[in-house]
Amino acid sequence: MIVKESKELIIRIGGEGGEGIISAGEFITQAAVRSGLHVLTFKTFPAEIKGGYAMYQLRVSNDPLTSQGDNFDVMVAFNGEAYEMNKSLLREGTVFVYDGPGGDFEPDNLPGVYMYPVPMTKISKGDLGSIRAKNMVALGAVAQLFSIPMEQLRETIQHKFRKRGADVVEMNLKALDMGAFYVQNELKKTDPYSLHTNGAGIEDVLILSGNEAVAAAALAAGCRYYAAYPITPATEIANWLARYLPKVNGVLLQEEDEIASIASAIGASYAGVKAMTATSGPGLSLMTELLGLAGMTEIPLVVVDVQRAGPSTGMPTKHEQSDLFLAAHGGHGDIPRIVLAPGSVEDCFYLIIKAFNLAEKYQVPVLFLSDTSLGIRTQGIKKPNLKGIQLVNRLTLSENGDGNGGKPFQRYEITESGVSPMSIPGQVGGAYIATGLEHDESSAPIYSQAGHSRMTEKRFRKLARLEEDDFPSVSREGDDPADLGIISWGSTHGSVQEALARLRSAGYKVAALYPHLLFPVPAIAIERFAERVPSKRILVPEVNYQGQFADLISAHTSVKPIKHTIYGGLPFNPEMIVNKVKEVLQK
Amino acid sequence: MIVKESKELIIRIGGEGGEGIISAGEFITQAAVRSGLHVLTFKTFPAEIKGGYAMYQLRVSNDPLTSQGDNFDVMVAFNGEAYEMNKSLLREGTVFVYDGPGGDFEPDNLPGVYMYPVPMTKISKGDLGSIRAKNMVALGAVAQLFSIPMEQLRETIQHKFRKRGADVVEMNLKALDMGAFYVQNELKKTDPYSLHTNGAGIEDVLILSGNEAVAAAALAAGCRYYAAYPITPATEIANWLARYLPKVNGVLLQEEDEIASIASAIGASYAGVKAMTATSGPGLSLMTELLGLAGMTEIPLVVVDVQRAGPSTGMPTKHEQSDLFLAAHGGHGDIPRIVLAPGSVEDCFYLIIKAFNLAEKYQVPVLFLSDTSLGIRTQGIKKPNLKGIQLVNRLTLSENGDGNGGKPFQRYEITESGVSPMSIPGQVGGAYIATGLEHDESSAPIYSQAGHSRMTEKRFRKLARLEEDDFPSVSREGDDPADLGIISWGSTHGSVQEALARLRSAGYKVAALYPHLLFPVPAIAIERFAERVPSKRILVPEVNYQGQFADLISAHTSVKPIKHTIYGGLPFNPEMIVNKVKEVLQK
Amino acid sequence: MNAQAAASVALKPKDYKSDVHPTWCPGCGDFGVLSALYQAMAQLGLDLYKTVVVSGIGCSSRLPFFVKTYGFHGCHGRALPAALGIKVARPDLSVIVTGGDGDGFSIGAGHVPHVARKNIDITYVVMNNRIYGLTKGQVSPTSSLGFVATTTPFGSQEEPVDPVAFSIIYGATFVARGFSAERNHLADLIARGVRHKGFSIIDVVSPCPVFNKDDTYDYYKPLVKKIDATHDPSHKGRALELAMSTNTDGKVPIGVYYEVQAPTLGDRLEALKKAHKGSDTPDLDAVLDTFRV
Amino acid sequence: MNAQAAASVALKPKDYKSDVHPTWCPGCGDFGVLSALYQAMAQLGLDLYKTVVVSGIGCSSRLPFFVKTYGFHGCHGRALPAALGIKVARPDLSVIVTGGDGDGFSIGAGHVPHVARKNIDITYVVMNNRIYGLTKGQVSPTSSLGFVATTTPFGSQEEPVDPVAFSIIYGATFVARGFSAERNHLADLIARGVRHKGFSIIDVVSPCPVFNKDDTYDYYKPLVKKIDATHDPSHKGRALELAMSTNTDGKVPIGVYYEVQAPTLGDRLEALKKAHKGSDTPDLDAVLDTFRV
Ligand SMILES: Cc1ncc(C[n+]2csc(CCOP(=O)(O)OP(=O)(O)O)c2C)c(N)n1
Ligand SMILES: Cc1ncc(C[n+]2csc(CCOP(=O)(O)OP(=O)(O)O)c2C)c(N)n1
Ligand code: SF4
Ligand code: SF4
Ligand SMILES: [Mg+2]
Ligand SMILES: [Mg+2]
Repeated sequence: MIVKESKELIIRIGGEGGEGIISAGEFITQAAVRSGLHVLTFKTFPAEIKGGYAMYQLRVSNDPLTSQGDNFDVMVAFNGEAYEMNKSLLREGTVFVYDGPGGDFEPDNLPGVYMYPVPMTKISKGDLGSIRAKNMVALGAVAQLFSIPMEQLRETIQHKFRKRGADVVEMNLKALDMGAFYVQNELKKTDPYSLHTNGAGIEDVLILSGNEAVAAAALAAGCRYYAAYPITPATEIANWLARYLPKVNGVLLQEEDEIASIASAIGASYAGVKAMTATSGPGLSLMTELLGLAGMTEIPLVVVDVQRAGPSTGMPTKHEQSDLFLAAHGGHGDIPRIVLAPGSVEDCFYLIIKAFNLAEKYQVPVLFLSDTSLGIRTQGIKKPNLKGIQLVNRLTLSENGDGNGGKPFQRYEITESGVSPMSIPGQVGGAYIATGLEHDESSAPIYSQAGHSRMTEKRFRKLARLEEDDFPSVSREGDDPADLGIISWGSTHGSVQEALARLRSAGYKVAALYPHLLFPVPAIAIERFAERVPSKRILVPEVNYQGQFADLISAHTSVKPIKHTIYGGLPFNPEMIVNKVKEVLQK
Repeated sequence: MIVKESKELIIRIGGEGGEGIISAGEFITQAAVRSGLHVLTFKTFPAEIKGGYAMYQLRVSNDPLTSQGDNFDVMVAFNGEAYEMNKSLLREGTVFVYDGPGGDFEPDNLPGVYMYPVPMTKISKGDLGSIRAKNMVALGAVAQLFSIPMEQLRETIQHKFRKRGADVVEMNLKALDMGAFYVQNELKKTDPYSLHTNGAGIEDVLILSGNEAVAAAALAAGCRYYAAYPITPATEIANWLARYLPKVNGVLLQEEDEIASIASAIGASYAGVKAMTATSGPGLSLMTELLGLAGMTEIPLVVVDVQRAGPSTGMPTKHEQSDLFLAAHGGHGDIPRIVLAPGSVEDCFYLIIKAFNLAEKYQVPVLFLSDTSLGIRTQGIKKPNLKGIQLVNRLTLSENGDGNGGKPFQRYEITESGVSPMSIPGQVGGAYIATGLEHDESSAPIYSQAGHSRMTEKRFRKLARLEEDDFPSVSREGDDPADLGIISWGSTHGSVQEALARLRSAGYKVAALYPHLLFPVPAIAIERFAERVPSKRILVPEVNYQGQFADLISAHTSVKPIKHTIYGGLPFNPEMIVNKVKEVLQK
Repeated sequence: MNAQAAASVALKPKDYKSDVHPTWCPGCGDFGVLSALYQAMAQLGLDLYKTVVVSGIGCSSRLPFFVKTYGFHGCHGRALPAALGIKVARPDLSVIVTGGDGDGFSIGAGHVPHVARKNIDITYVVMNNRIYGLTKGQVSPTSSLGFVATTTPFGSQEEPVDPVAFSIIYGATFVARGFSAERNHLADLIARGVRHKGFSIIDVVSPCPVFNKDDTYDYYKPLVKKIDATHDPSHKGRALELAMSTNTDGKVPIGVYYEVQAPTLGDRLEALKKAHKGSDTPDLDAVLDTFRV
Repeated sequence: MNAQAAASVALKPKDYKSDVHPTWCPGCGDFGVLSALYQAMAQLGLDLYKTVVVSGIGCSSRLPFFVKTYGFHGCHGRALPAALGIKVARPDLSVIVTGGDGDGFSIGAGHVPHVARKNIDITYVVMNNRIYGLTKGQVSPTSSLGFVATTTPFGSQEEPVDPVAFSIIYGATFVARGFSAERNHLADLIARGVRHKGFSIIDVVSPCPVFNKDDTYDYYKPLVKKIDATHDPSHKGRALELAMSTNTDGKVPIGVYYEVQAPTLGDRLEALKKAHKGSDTPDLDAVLDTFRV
């Protein structure tokens, strides 16, 4: 068979957690980025530390990428479990590279699959004397098979291991070479995949995960206090910030639980320092009482929830978008709050800055719903221009100690916008009590009908113009008018984008809306979008059982979406959406 | 003026917490019940222990009562604060009995109000030598003024104080008499109110509060484990159960917080004992993580939330119905659960039994949304016939150790109904691990797409036929067809009932639906109800800002309700609903 | 705690009093604690605007409303972590935490050890009435075994916790007990606690005459005794022994049980910032460059 | 704990082993704890169906899956209250709680004192690796000051907590420390703990070789020493002294620190039921009559 150049390639590496799957994948990713390609990765970790199935998939392309794609082109299996997990996906035309002979399994006869046995274990254990070199042997083989630039690979390996000494570098490079040699000498390439770069990747590129983007952008947003309790898959945010906060005179505290974490973040923000906490579902559940305190005391706060599969402990390393109800409706009483969701790694960066800005502008808690797939996905993005970023600071009492335009300072002054001036300790004339009790303008407790009514209205008035003022143009794409509209949120965004392109090139008239604001529901944008879909067929794909965003849309707009829910711990791929759209349009 | 017999009378007594307002009110209540009247009370406590405004209102009538009424006929003010709080309600035709001369205030000239100054403080302090007799003096005066049966009053007072000795009884009776004499000798009755009983009250009557009804019925439902953390206004449930649980070999634990409380209740239920916890908003917020555990492990559990005004600490002694979003949507992930709300004291009794039955039948957490107004309201109900009450027990493995119909026992067997057999420790062959991790049928952890999908579907399948099977006939009242429909929940029910009667006798064509099941939303009943309202004008009155039930209805049915929300810490009265209906119908 | 320079004009105790009238019942022990606090604040010359009084929920937790400084009245049981955030974010502020035995040692029980072991420079005044006041009389974690209250009509079934012994074991570096009837003594303890650099806790016997008819002023007066001058507060073992003695001889020693100097969390965080050349105008662009391949 | 009559057929340690293969990493200390537990269970002759092993979340909290009895694997930090509910509801069951240092003394910190002081008759085995294993290596409350982990790249800033000293002060009536490498000794401690009537806790040194490279078997082996036979475990002061000595001489004493007899919560609740003529077929109708006027 003639080897053609592939415009893009999806490689999946699977094996046991701890076998170096992740680092093998990361080397390819970095080498690809270095050679001017777009990259988007997709990972699965076992819930256990050792002994479970781990997977690293990378998609490289000469064109910008928004999703992990439908299926891999190449599967590399380190062990039998990885083979079993992926067997059904080894369809005609895919490539299977596996540990053999001498591995722990023998694959079946897979019709139409290009099979490349590479004795990874044997080479590393036997020839190199250490099973730890297995991933490098595999890497060498893969690089050789699919023309992954060897020079770039060697550089990244050298860079990675330089601190561990020349011996380690040598050993790894040797393993890489042995994998490559084995392919060169023992195998004959029969598949059509071979990577070529046109060098038109992202200029001035950074490569980072969604979690890292959130962490780094929080610093840029002015966050100087971070308190959290470890939880998968949010801990990476803390890991990154722990290293950088001291450099910006900020502080990170790992606290005894999520309740203490959010309580101390509220304390820090009350004291005038921009504060954040990050968690996943179980932690957010625990935080709901304190979320109400932030809403009631009108203390700015950013809470990141990197959603995972629930309910309860669920599947801690798996993907889901099922905390939206909690974010929008969790907590007793009527709590004003803003819920945002990023759709890409780039969004993680810019939207978390917006989250801090909105928290300060409106003095509300802002919930930022990331998800597993996005949090641990790495992607190349153009390096942000920090100078261009506008930061919002809270409305505070003036230096003469007065509040809004000359009026005497009252912390909870009833204003037209609902936003009141907010002092911080140290400001003369600004003393007040931040209290979870209902209070009057001065912050003294009240129990009257009129008082509670007016204050409730004031707190919600802050959000009345949120959509118009802060999300005037919700990102929309596709045909106008369209036969079907798709509204998506979170990382589902990327698969919808790709599905849309495919559908449109197949002649379907479809459009998509990608709101970053989930709650209050951006009703204006949704109504406007639905107006341009005369059939009123609005599909809302989301990774949860109940169709949570669809229900919120139903409640707050005239649109009755068609729910498209999956709940298996994995994100959507574009094909699922393409198929669903076709199915709906056929009806 | 001629004194007519009144078919009903509303008396409000207001003063400082600790002045004996509550006991004065209770004496009248009991005397009225004894003399064959219907009674419904309405109370407000200060959030502070001493020093705030307390109010006890009782409505007595020869007809059955469902709400506290619109306004009082008679206001009794113990102090100036009570006067200030109620001044705007002292409208033409009402009666004002107050502490004077010699009290701490002088009322304004109130046109059309019948004014009766009674020197309560002076008589009690001066003549009786103790300010503590003030409430009895007031009581005597009120009884004399409005023909409250003195004999019955004397009896209840004797009964109440008998344990404290003859002196105390004497002293109180003397104060009562002095109040009555003062009226007889010094005042001239000018108002038209005078209570007469036709003796047609409830037969075999019990008088109890909503909280007491929940507590007593929990015993009848088989609850033998109760764990909670004190919180207003739910503590009364614990207070009652603490006295009675030992008698039924049950246990009550006051735990260190709400999280421990729900965790231990889940543990007790896992172990085979019917368990309950009760709390108010802040506590329910803290419980959300564990609620998800109960949902995931499919352990039956009843959680009572006596809602109060939020968010955060809010107004702890005030009324609100704002925890519905939390109850229906709180907690991360997709959690199966049932949310019920009682509409009357009688409902508190029968519906909590249903809550236990549903928890066992479906192996889900059942949230029971009571509210402040209902929890602390006392009302006469016909004594329940306990023999007529059916209890449901959980589907368990058989004595031969098998599961469903001869199949080997698998705790999470995928069944058509979604309900699986559930063993309890001690049962041979029933060992399994109750786990919050996603699991297979045997309870072993799984992480597969198919596994999570199937289990999620199984858990929600349990609720698919809930409405049809367990709430086949949602209570409906009024015209058919109607020009406007009202859907109400919780204690708002009673005011809607009364409003409906008034509207219909004024010629309006209106109907009302009173669902006890709030979530999953009883869509069949609501659709059916709305079909009979051709105008599609469906009003949902509720005491919260967002219109929480209205939003759930919008999300789950084709109905777009007209929201009617109030959020001042007080319940609806019938007049508000009458006015709103008229307003809507005029449009 | 030397967070503040002394205020320019000397303030009197009454200058710390807010316009809000205390909502406590007549005879409530918390009045004594509040007066002592005013007195201590004046003694320390705390700046009204650089002081934050933090609390949770409870009768005692209402205290911040009665003080003229900044205040934070948060959720039940979460006063300590909120105070931690305030102090870590703003080391220049003086942070005093007040609240009840239930707020601190029941629902808040999980936070005390973790805030104590950080040795964060705040002062925690526990108003211990051995009852839940605000919710109208349930057992608190400090109620004695057999204590009758609304949810324990037949007596409490648990041994009480001891805030003093717990705090010593937790790593608090200043642990004292006061009595609300001994106002000057208590004011002095609070002032010492605030001056102490590190986590200081003062467990104050503060009767609730309304709901706890056992542990009244009358009950305590003959039992309370000032800690002997011979007691060495720097010795942990001795301090614990003294704390545990209450259970045996029934006496209630007041004064400083334990006091040692140790680095505070603030010290450690400052050192960390310094070691990493912490800057208020950092080069974030360079930080982003760490994401280049 | 005498909840059960001995099983009719003597079971061997392996009979307590479930079909689920432990998910722990090779070299994990928890294997030793699990073996010791099987051994103790066999020694006690626990009935498979009348025993519940309860845990929270963490590597160590996976243990119930590897035991053939009933199990409860709940939420992070809530193992003790869940176990409390099980035991109070069903005094006839043997309840053993297992979990990690983080599960127990960080997020679960608020529950330990309250379950301990109830002296409920359950046994709590803490697998203390001084790290968060399952979340891949963060400081735990027992990590030493300066310990470097993912969220503390420049070292932990807090003094560690000591489960043994805490438990003694909390009112646990049996407090011991074991070492996962000393399997027989540990099995014996667990068996004694289970036999003890009241709340027993065994803090087990159980290294995590993957994420904690400081507190390894090699590190502990020379430090661990059996508690001297002369130690009087019935003396609280001595027990505390011994516990606190670890901090000074670096040695890690294993064995029973503290053991006393005291009424359990179960005893008290049974007495209460008896005093109120508790019945399984109560006259609820008469109860309702108390609501008549
Ligand atoms: C989460 C939550 N649970 C329960 C309550 C109800 N509550 C308010 S104060 C209080 C206890 C008060 O006792 P304590 O802390 O000792 O203060 P005191 O009133 O005795 O001064 C409780 C249980 C609450 N506000 N929030
Ligand atoms: C509410 C909540 N917060 C955080 C987590 C994440 N989490 C799981 S286990 C764990 C700590 C594990 O440490 P430890 O208890 O010491 O057990 P080990 O793994 O070391 O045995 C954490 C933080 C969670 N599952 N739930
Ligand atoms: S109830 Fe007790 S603690 Fe509360 S204010 Fe009154 S006396 Fe003080
Ligand atoms: S990570 Fe550590 S604690 Fe967890 S299983 Fe592996 S060795 Fe054991
Ligand atoms: Mg108290
Ligand atoms: Mg650990």
